[in-house]
Amino acid sequence: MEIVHILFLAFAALAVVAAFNVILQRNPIYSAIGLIVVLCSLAVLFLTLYAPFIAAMQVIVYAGAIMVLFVFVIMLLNIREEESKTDRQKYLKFLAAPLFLALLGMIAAVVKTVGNPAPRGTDQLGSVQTLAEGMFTKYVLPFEATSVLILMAIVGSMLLARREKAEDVERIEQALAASQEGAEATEKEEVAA
Amino acid sequence: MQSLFNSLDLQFVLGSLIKIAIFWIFIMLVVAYMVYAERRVLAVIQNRLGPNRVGWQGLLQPFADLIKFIFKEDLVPLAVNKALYMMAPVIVLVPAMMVLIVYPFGPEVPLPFGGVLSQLINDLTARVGLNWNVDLRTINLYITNFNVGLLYVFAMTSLGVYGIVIGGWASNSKYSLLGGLRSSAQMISYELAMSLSVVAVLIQIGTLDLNEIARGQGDWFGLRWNIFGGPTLAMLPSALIAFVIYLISAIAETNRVPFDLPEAETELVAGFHTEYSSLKFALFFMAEYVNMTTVSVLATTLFLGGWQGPFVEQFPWLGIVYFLAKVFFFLFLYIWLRGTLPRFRYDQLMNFGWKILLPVALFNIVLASVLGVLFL
Amino acid sequence: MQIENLNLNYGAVAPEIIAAVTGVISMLVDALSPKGARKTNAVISLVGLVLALLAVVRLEPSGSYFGGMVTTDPVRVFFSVIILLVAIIAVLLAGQFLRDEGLPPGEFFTLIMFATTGMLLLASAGDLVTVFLGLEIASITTYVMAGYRRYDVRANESSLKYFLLGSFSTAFMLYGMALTYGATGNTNIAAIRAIIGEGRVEHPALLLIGAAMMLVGFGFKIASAPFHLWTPDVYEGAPTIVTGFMGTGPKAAVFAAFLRVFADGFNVTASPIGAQLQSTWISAVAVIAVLTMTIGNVIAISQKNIKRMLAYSSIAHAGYALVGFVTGDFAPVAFYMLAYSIMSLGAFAVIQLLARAGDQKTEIADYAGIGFETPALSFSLAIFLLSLGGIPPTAGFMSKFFVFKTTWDAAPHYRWLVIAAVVNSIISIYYYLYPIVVMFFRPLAPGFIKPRIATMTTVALILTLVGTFYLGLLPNRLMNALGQGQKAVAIQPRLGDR
Amino acid sequence: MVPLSWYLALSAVLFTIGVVGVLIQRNAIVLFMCIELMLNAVNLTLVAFSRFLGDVTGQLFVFMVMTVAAAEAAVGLAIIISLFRNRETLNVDEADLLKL
Repeated sequence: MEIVHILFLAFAALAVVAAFNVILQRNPIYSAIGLIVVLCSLAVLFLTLYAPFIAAMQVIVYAGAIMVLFVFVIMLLNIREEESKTDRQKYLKFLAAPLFLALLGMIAAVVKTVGNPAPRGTDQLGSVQTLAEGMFTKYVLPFEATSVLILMAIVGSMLLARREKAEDVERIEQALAASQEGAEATEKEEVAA
Repeated sequence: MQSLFNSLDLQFVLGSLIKIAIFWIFIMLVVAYMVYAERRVLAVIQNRLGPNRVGWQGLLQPFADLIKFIFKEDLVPLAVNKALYMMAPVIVLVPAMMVLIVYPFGPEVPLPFGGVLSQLINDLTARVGLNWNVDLRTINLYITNFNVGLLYVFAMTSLGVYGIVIGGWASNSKYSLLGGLRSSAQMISYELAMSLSVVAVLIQIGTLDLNEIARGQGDWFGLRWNIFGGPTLAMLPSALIAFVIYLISAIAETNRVPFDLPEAETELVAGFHTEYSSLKFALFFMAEYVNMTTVSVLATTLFLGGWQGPFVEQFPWLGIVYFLAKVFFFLFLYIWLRGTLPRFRYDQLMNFGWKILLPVALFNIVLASVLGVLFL
Repeated sequence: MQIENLNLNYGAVAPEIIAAVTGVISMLVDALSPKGARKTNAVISLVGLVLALLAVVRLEPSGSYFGGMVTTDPVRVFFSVIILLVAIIAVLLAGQFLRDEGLPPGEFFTLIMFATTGMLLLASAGDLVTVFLGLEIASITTYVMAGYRRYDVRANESSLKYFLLGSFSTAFMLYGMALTYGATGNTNIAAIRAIIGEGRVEHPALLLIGAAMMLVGFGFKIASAPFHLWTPDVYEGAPTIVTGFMGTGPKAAVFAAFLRVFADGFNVTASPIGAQLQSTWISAVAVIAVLTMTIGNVIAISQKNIKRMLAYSSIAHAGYALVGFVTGDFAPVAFYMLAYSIMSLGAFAVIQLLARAGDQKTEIADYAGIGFETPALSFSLAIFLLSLGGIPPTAGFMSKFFVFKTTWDAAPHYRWLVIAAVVNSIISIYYYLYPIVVMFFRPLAPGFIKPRIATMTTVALILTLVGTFYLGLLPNRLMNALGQGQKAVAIQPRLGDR
Repeated sequence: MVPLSWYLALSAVLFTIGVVGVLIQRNAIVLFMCIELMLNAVNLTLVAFSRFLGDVTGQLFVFMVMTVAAAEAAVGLAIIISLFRNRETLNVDEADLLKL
């Protein structure tokens, strides 16, 4: 038992509890907080895997940016607890339990086969230098591809989330009315005939 | 279990705990007197006296304030979301304090009586059957060394926003909510510019380790600071631009004048902490000043050479003096700005962040890379 | 990894670069022109797509570039051509769609171009990372396109459903990739193939679970049963032209990646683990294929809405294409996807015109009697439907024939699969004929006016019609080319040879 | 050193919790969070393999996953906002204009 084991167990337990918190809470804001806790404890686990850079990125990108966005949206839309009126998805709940067990069984199998190999990586594996070298040599094409992805995400989210400008609304209404009017006009003609 | 107590880890943990305690007390004192200094300096700027009754020149004022905070009635409004309402101030303060562990406050210094002290500890632990080899003749003036220290700082800073936004939401009051949302939007926007401005400096120094960064600025009689271009004077333009961007966005990050929109009294009462009182309010208050301090410390380390200065090599303890002098300069700047500048409007703030600061920061990265390729 | 060993050849990613750059250009043109640039952007996109098509045709024969991230092989070339054709037709149709609906004009083309970039990347991926990124670029763009008509609740819901289930499946796929990486220590598909072939897999159980997870992920993306539940809702709610686009382009691209990962990477019998993996996934795919086409066809029969009907029909078609997988060969699948893309896009193009702005008329009952009112449209629709049903001499018949024949010859163990598929295609003719009957033999509903057809739309319709007949009547050249390509890749060994 | 199997087990448990969450939750935004949870579980697997295989690829893959997650979050939340504007609920059961 070393300190790293204690660290692992503590943060693994924290992560699991918080993950349950994510899925079992009714109030989205509690779920979000649960997820933030999971993310931060995973960051600590990354540290125990000698991946400090990834750990820092985990907190900066996930906890610092993505989850802020979530919390922001929850507050912006003021989503509170929602009582469900319909129960159409109830069968999914019954599906969930056996699925959970099946996946747990699978996990047991995996864990059993993997066993306890010695780590082959040096402690320098997760250093900024190593990662940067990989990023700008072998991974240069995927790296460039992510820029397309992000540009597209900016365009897409701006497109979907901005409010309709008055002129936009006008144009859409005109276009819809045009197709309706056409239909009505012919109807009248037929009645007249 | 014996091996656990013998392990280096435990010594490290204990040593760190002691250092953390010292740093904590120190930073609390800085915060306390920062508040006092702010009131006095503002008073001077506005041509009045300021607090000068408690103790000599009012020097005990911070403690009086503290006592007042503790004994005030702790009001919890009825409609709040209790758990989150209680958590919010803590979420704000903890990350703000956690940042401190990576900053180098000075070089490796000889500890007076260090040899005697380590002898004493070694003897005592040997008597309980432990085999510690403590060496305290010289100590490092930082709590831990982290090879991605700078990223750690950004990671922790980015967590502070939750406290504010959750505090605003949990209060269940429209002023708080608006203040919280404004604040989070502002912090996210300016964090981008802040992180990007730092990239220019990183190109000069090529490391994320704050200790290395501080140590690397020691040439030229301790004046080869990054703001002067670090390794080569040719980088001066990009370094200066980076410094200005950093300074502006740091002020916005800490929600201070002229970017203190989240607590604009005229429109939002007191912003996200409208519904907080007593000790919980004190925590928010403290967090704000701790954040100001840490941001100043980072500015010092990144741009102004950290603890470097003339004669530091000969007298290591001088480092900490230089360091504090630089930090206090930044803190004074904060107060000075508060005394001089009016507040921005919200749209001006956002436009400034996204349409001016961010593009300039991006441009500066390109500039720094070009200069770096040409001259480094 | 040294730069010199990476084989950085920008010619090898020229189509992707051209598509991405065109997307950026059209975005800037739209941003800088005061009233939005619908026509200019359509032209820019078309030019970009044609250039990309030329770049695809001129790709160097084969090899892997960028440190194995990109592979050029016949699979890539054929599927890239399919993707670019789909994108060209979508751009041609988009002009009228955007004008009729009064939607913001510029961004749509930008999105199509970015989606094309992602799909091309997916078709060329030689590494699990590029598979993942290409897939995500293509999918996330399609989520946005599905919600493009954002005043419309149906479009919002469709977009949300698509997004949630798409991301859900991505997570499965990703977990599969992670486990495969853990089992083989590599993410390069060719390297994984080599490692499996040499039996150097450290944790065989991980590899099997990883492959299963990836199968689930791919299954979601190509809308195969039992992962098809999102399809009808999403197809019905999205604007018709987007439905046509996302039912063909991304699907074809995912098929390309599916082929490369499974029919290439996991298709080695040299080692025990390889053989086990291969027989497992092939039988899984066979079962999925039968389920998919049966469920698709049976539910399609009861549909009243033509978009839903075509959604189920597209599920069934994914099932037919999956039949080709058991040969371990890409040629039948590629040919099938080409034929399916062309006829399906054509059908959706006609429906877009008949449904009017806001997709108001998509019930089959709305089509009553329009047969001789707008003969051009209704005859085109009839042809596309018949082709989808597999009536000769159309593309649908020829592609089905090709797939079934190859499978029958190459995989004797899986002849039952072919029989099931043939029975299914006979059932499907029933529901494909129904709208035709409604169109031509029911009295005209009052209030019908002829939809206006823009020039570009006409061009698109003619293209798809010509394509449908060309593939149906003169498929030889293409099939020969495919056959040669297949020898060049030599995705081996065939299952029938075992 | 903590054994590889511990990390894999934790990651699998988190992934499973995410999957179950997607099945039982109704609120679109929480559903989305469950998907993020699944992605994070995968990240843990990748980093653990990277460490134990001595290969940097796994960590680089995690970068790509993070980027994708960020893009997905932006677009996903935009979709959620646009739906919410039009019909004040995020209950996926009530998003039933399109029936199964």
